[in-house]
Amino acid sequence: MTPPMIELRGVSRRFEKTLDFAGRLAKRLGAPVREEVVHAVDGVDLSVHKGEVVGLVGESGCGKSTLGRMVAGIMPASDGQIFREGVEVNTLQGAEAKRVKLRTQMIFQDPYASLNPRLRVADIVGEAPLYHGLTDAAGQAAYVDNQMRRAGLDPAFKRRYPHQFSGGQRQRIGIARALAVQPDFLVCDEAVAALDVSIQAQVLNLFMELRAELNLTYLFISHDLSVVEHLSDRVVIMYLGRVVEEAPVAEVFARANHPYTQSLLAAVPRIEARKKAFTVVQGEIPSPLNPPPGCHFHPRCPFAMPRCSVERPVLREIAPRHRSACHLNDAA
Amino acid sequence: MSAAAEPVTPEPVAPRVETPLRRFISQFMESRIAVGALVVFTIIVLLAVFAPWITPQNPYDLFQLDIMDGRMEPGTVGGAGFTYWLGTDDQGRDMLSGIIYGLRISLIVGAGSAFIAGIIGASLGMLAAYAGGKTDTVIMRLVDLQLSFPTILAALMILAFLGKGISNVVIALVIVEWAYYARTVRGSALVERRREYVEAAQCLALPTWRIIFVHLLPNCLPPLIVIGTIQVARAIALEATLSFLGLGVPITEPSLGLLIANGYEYMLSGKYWISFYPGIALLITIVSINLVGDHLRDVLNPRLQK
Amino acid sequence: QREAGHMIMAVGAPVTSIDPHYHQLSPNNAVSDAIFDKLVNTDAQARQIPGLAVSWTAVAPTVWEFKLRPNVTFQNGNAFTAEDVVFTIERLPNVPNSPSSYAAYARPILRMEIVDPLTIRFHTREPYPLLPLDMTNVRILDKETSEGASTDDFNSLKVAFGTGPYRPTAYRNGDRIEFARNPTYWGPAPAFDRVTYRMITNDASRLASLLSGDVDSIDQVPTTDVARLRADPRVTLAEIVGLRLVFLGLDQLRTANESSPFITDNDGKPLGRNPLQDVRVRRALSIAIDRKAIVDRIMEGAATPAGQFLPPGTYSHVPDVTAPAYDPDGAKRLLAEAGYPNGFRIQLNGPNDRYINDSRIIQAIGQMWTRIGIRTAVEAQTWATFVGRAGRAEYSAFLIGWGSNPDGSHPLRNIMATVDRERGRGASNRGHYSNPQVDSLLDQALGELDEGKREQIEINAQRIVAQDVGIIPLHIQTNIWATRQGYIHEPRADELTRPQDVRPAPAR
Amino acid sequence: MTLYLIRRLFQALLVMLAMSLIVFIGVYGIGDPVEILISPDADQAERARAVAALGLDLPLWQQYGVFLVRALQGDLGRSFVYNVPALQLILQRMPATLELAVGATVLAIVVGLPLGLYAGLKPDSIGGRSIMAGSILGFSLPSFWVGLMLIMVFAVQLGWLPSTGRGTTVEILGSRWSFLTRDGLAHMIMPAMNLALFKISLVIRLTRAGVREAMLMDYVKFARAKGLTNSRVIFVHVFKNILIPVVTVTGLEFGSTIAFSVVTESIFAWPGMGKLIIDSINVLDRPVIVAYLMMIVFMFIIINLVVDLTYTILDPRVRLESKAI
Amino acid sequence: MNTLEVQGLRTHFHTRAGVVKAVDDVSFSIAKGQVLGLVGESGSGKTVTGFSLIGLVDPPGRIVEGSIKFQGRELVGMPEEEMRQLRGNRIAMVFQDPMMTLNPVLRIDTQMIETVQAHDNSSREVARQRSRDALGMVGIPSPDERLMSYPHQFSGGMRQRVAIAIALLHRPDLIIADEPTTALDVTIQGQILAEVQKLAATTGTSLLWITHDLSVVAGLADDIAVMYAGRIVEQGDVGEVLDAPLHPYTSGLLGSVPSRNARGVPLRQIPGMTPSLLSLPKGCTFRARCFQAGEDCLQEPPMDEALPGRFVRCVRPLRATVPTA
Ligand SMILES: Nc1ncnc2c1ncn2[C@@H]1O[C@H](COP(=O)(O)OP(=O)(O)OP(=O)(O)O)[C@@H](O)[C@H]1O
Ligand SMILES: Nc1ncnc2c1ncn2[C@@H]1O[C@H](COP(=O)(O)OP(=O)(O)OP(=O)(O)O)[C@@H](O)[C@H]1O
Ligand SMILES: [Mg+2]
Ligand SMILES: [Mg+2]
Ligand code: NI
Repeated sequence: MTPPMIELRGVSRRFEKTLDFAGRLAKRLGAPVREEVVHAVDGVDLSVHKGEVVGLVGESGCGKSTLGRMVAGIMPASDGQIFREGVEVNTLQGAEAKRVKLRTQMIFQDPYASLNPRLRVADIVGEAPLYHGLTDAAGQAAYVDNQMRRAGLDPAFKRRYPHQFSGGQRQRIGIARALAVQPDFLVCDEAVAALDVSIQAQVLNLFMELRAELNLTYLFISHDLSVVEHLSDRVVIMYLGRVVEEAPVAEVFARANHPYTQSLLAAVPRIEARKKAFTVVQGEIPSPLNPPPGCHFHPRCPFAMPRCSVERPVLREIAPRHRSACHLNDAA
Repeated sequence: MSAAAEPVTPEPVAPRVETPLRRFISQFMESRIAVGALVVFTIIVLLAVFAPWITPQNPYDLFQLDIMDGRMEPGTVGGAGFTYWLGTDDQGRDMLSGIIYGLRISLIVGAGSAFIAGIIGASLGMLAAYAGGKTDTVIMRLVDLQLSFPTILAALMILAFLGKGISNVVIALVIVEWAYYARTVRGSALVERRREYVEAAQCLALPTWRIIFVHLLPNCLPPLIVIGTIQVARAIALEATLSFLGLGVPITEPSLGLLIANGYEYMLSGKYWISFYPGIALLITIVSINLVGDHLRDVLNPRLQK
Repeated sequence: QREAGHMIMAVGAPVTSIDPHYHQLSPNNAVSDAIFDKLVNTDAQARQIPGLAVSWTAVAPTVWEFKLRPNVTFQNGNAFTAEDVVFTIERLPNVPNSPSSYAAYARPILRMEIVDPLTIRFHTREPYPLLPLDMTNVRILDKETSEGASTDDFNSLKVAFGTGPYRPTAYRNGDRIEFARNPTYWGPAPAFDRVTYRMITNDASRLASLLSGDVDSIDQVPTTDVARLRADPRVTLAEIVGLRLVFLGLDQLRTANESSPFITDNDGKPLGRNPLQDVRVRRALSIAIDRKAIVDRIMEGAATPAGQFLPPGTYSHVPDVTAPAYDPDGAKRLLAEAGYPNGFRIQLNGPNDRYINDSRIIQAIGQMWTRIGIRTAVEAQTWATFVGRAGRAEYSAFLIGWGSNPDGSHPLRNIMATVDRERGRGASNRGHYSNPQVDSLLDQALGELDEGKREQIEINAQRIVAQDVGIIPLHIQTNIWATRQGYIHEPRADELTRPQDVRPAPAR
Repeated sequence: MTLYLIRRLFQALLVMLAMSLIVFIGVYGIGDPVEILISPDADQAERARAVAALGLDLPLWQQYGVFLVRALQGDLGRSFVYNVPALQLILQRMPATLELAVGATVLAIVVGLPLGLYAGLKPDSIGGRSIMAGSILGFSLPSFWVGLMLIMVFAVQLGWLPSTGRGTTVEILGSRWSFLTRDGLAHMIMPAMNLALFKISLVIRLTRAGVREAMLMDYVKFARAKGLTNSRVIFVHVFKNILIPVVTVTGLEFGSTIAFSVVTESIFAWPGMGKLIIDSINVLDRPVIVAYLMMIVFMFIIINLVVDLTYTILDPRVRLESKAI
Repeated sequence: MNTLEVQGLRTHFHTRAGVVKAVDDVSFSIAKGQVLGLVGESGSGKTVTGFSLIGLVDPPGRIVEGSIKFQGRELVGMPEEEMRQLRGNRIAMVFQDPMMTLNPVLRIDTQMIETVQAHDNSSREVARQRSRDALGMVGIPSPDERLMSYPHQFSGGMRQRVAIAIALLHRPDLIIADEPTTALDVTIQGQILAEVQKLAATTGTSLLWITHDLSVVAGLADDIAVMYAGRIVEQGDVGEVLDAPLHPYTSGLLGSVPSRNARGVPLRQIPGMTPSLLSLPKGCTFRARCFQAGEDCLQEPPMDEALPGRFVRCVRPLRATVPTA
């Protein structure tokens, strides 16, 4: 089997606030200061195969964006290894590293913040290809036109500035910008979350078309289960920095294993359900600053056992291509 | 079917291509006061630039001065044959020429110091924001140190140390002002840095310098421009105060502040014009700059934008 | 309004201490003069008059005898005797931290001899004619109270008891001193029960205070306002020709073949020689100055053009040396003779916060020199910066002033004598003028006890200096005080602003 | 809190150290204090004696070393000019400056806040616009000029107010204060006004900007949606939020007010620290300059501390530790 | 009598760029105890409608026409003071962003007690008691402690509950909820929706639930009103509208929802985008994006009762089209 497009092995990302001299002194004097560590991503194994669309779902702050950034190579991992088609990314140097980096591109959530307001569309889309020699100064205009057309934008508007476009169009500009460096892997971080349903549908369709047309691979990050369900082949569910469940999309929606996944699915309002009684996951999402010990979900879990608060459950295969991290599976 | 294949036409938001600059200009033009102030300020700058061709006298050339023409009232005809429309000072210096040349000095000092301080401050601020860590700490501690020290005292000490002279005044003002720029730029750079377009640029493997100067810096400019204008006005006023305190530009090349300080002693003796007209000129200059800066602040502040 | 018998006066220069031996400074001396007395006092024209000594004679070449005034008591009631004089002279060199002490006045004295409680003899090392003059600077303290007293004790008024007309009742640093009448004063009774002595350094503010009636008398009236004030019936001006000569120092340290630091040729290149060593150039620079114009236009009449240190009527004034006449053509001729037909460039330096109109004067001189072909740049600095550099002889030409004692030996010794560290000569000779003839005349004068002969020697020496144009004298300042209607101020040549000089105006 | 205090302390020490070193080098570079202080007719021997008496004959680094050692023992040296411990001199002069600065600050707030509030609530009204235009004037007028104009008009021409000085003072706890007597207050009005002018403008602008921003906030709209009266919305909800920047800036500005009193004090012959420092710089009275600067830095630290503490009271979101200064 | 009766409401913003017709001829009614879901895309005028109801449209906006009858009383043109007494009392509102709606510098108890006291003269104690009860009602544990906290000590979901508790303080007859769960996570949204459902069932309060999320409305509302470009284009019983939309826009909207479509198959999308409210095309505003638009759509379509209880603003309503499901 060919190596996966991207593979993460035990990848972690910590954000630390270390103490300076004054802080250490204060600590010695007994002041309640401490080094703060956020385990944004905590030992994640994940692989995405060529041509696959993997949906990454989880609630706010669970580390989805951080994971996406590491995959896209704009943030280094604190621990673990990231392989790109079997090659560890960190070992690459110079031009090769740059080439690999370009092959993964990211589409961002905020259509307003993700475009430099002071550049024209032509520059936003055309800057990187020119810089990386994918086109020359003479061919740049045509190149940009092509990219824009492919993202569903009229090239006539390339001399405009981002603020003159609507949200959906901006998202298309972002897509054109990413596609312009000819990637084969796109990380979409909440790429449609800020869009209205009707516009969201346009962009989702564009994604699907591009996938077919360019044989793209996606890591599709979203908190909207219905979007993920619609688009993905496989779903990965994160909770507080850890992957708790991973399975093909139908499997997840039909036979969710992890209690968190189950609650999540239950909490999502569905258009088919009229006047339904909303069910409730108890409790708040804990702070990643001091996550609960053991299984992160145990304080909110209806099935929590004593073991859950001490031991971290491992992600285990419970059915073919279906992995889950829950102690309940051991009991069964 | 394929909606993506047929390009979506953007709706005609504006009839013509609206650049940020044009939008900015049209918004700026909305305030009549600010436009008026800008016009006044432009006239002042032109006066200052073309001073040698406009003024009847070169007030810096001792040869053209005659103390026998000293302290003449406005409108007197002097020994050199032309009329002193705004009178003369104690050295027989034509006040009108003196004021126009003084404007020149004041503007050079104000704009020069703001410009240099802006460049230094902006570079350090960008560096602090982008490099972070120790660099950031060191630069910001320096900024704190500078800001925790009263401007006028610092300038006073520096000038006492460096001695008089236009360039020394500029140096002193740069030393006391760079920190404002550094802090402002760092603040906005930190905000801008977190925006996704910077991540996008990183993702596109663009080099760091390019991200800083092409992507980050232009977006940090608006607050910089605003404090720049305000600081020009402040620098002019500060220079005037320093000259008043006896430190500042050389006496033979008086700035507006020095002219005022000189004439100040004549206020009680009824020879108001020696101090009054330079005072008015200083006032108009600073007010017009401040008005422009003030409106710039409104126009460039995204939070107040409708 | 304030109560009767309370007068408020404002001075421009701050007093730094009440200790009369801490800091030689005019404002301090003025205040000390209200509280203390000297053996020899000076009148308004700076002539010596009896103070706590009623008479003094040189009983031998090296012995001065002073007869003390009887029945004088200090403000604390103690009687004044020769013991107090001895104590005072001995204290002079022993005031700690003094930045400018009075020790010099004790130095010529070898020992003191109390003949009786009201007679004291000073034995000097060498014949010393200036001892009475020195004694005009030494304020006598009460031995009992002041023994071991520090400057702090004076400032807190714990020991500030003199024999003078006013007694300090409060001292607020940098702000004011309050005085009360000394009822036991031996001289003419002080005019006011209470005097407030305020320090208002800003000229315009001080004048404004007078005009608004907040104070009754001010000193250092800005010349800019003199003309208007003369016409103002609410205000009386008191003017007197002072003892302070404002002059230009010229670099004579660099030899004829060295470049002077701020002189260049017309293209800005070093000249390779020092034109100021040529007396013709110095004279040219001097007669190129229109002193009358400066006095009229810049000083607004509040000065007298001068050619020497002392004004007419003072001891050792040279009668035949007058202010050099303005003669630009003559100046050009002299320059051409000296080999500078096209002049040269020079920078004229000066302070901007020290003498009346100092920076204006140098600008005006700049104009005048430029007219004879010497292109002059003018730079004014604060005194703090200026005086240090002038002292290191860094300037080529500079404006400075000198407030003389009324005795030609004083400026001669400090300014015109060849610089000599050992003998303490030429300490303020910043231009490094040097003429052996002048030096030897000065030596003679300082050993000559006969007043008449001494005056002649000093006149001769000063005449030589004038011929040499060792310095360029400009003018002697006029000291001006202003009072509100109802008060008069007796003006003093020595610039001191003393409470006892203000009196109610005689009813008209 | 401990951490915060430690940070502040370090910063203070560092600044003081840097400051004193700079002053030493600076004064050394400008000139020789003895040249200025000594009587002109002192001879060379007397000059040498004075130099030694003031300890200026040592090499600079030794002078600095001596200073540091003494400073650690709380002795900042004696003024060359006044022969008084420099610190004591400054403490003597401080009340005058303090009351002036406080007076100016109070004036600024009393005048500035209401005007700013009005201008912020009615930004487009004639009144609001005139207030803003006026505030630009306050920013622009050089304070020395205004000072003299005030004296000319109110003391000389109209005779309403005393021209200069402090007037009658009352002694409390060893320092003298003017604000407790009628006469003293009358003397304070003009200098305080002169000093306050800039701050009034500042407060107006801050308040106006704050109000305009706060009025757009959801919580203001929500407060109105709760049915609160307009006055409660403005004076509780908006006001408390704009107080934060106003307090911060006026607090921090308090330091520069003290510094700017240099100008005001010399015009109004106000015997405070500002006048002292100008005089001291003029005569290179190094111990006073150093002590003054140390005092200023110290005061800044205190002010910062107070501002930060006020901040935590006004804005519960702020924790001292997280403010990394 | 319906709790709320809105007839021909028009709210326009007169801006520099022109007149923004944010709400243009909107009519609907809510019966007692009923939940009306108001859905529409961003900028379609939902929020402005909500603010119009409680009289809090900011300038330059103004209700230019129409009538709002609340329990029979006309709100349009009602004096401000009377309106204020209704706000927060009989009509309450909950905003979209829980992070912004509570004043960050005031304690929760202050913000609650002032609401109580704004409408009756209860003592502080009584007001506090009622606040405590309200917090309990929305499921906030240990309300006593929570009352003493500041908003920043709460998570987003908690804050939104506090906001809801504030809305409930006076047991209003109408609550306008403007996307109160949009900013929250799914599980937290679930909690809030459950609470609201429970409350609606027990208190008999009428509810106007504004959202862009059709699924939420589907689960919560009795009736639904679909807004497009400032107008309501379709209105009726939730089930009927969602199952058999009459307006092409509603239909398109439903088609755009991913879960309504087969996985992996392209979504049925509406081409183009929402027109600017500044320059609305004449006639049917949806015309440009409508797949079946014709000449007759150039005429302004009236709001018709196409089926009993089903209102639609379209000249060519869809009839038998059954949505793909
Ligand atoms: N640069 C950073 N410094 C410190 N902490 C960070 C940083 N970036 C992210 N975090 C923290 O890491 C955790 C995960 O953040 P991340 O942005 O990956 O979450 P997310 O799942 O994308 O959330 P959302 O759905 O809100 O976008 C959060 O608690 C966040 O506060
Ligand atoms: N203060 C204002 N000035 C000018 N136009 C405004 C103002 N407030 C709202 N609008 C305009 O009114 C229209 C409707 O806005 P509204 O906030 O009601 O939309 P919405 O349906 O609530 O959208 P969202 O889902 O984004 O909250 C928008 O086009 C908006 O631009
Ligand atoms: Mg994210
Ligand atoms: Mg809305
Ligand atoms: Ni209208």
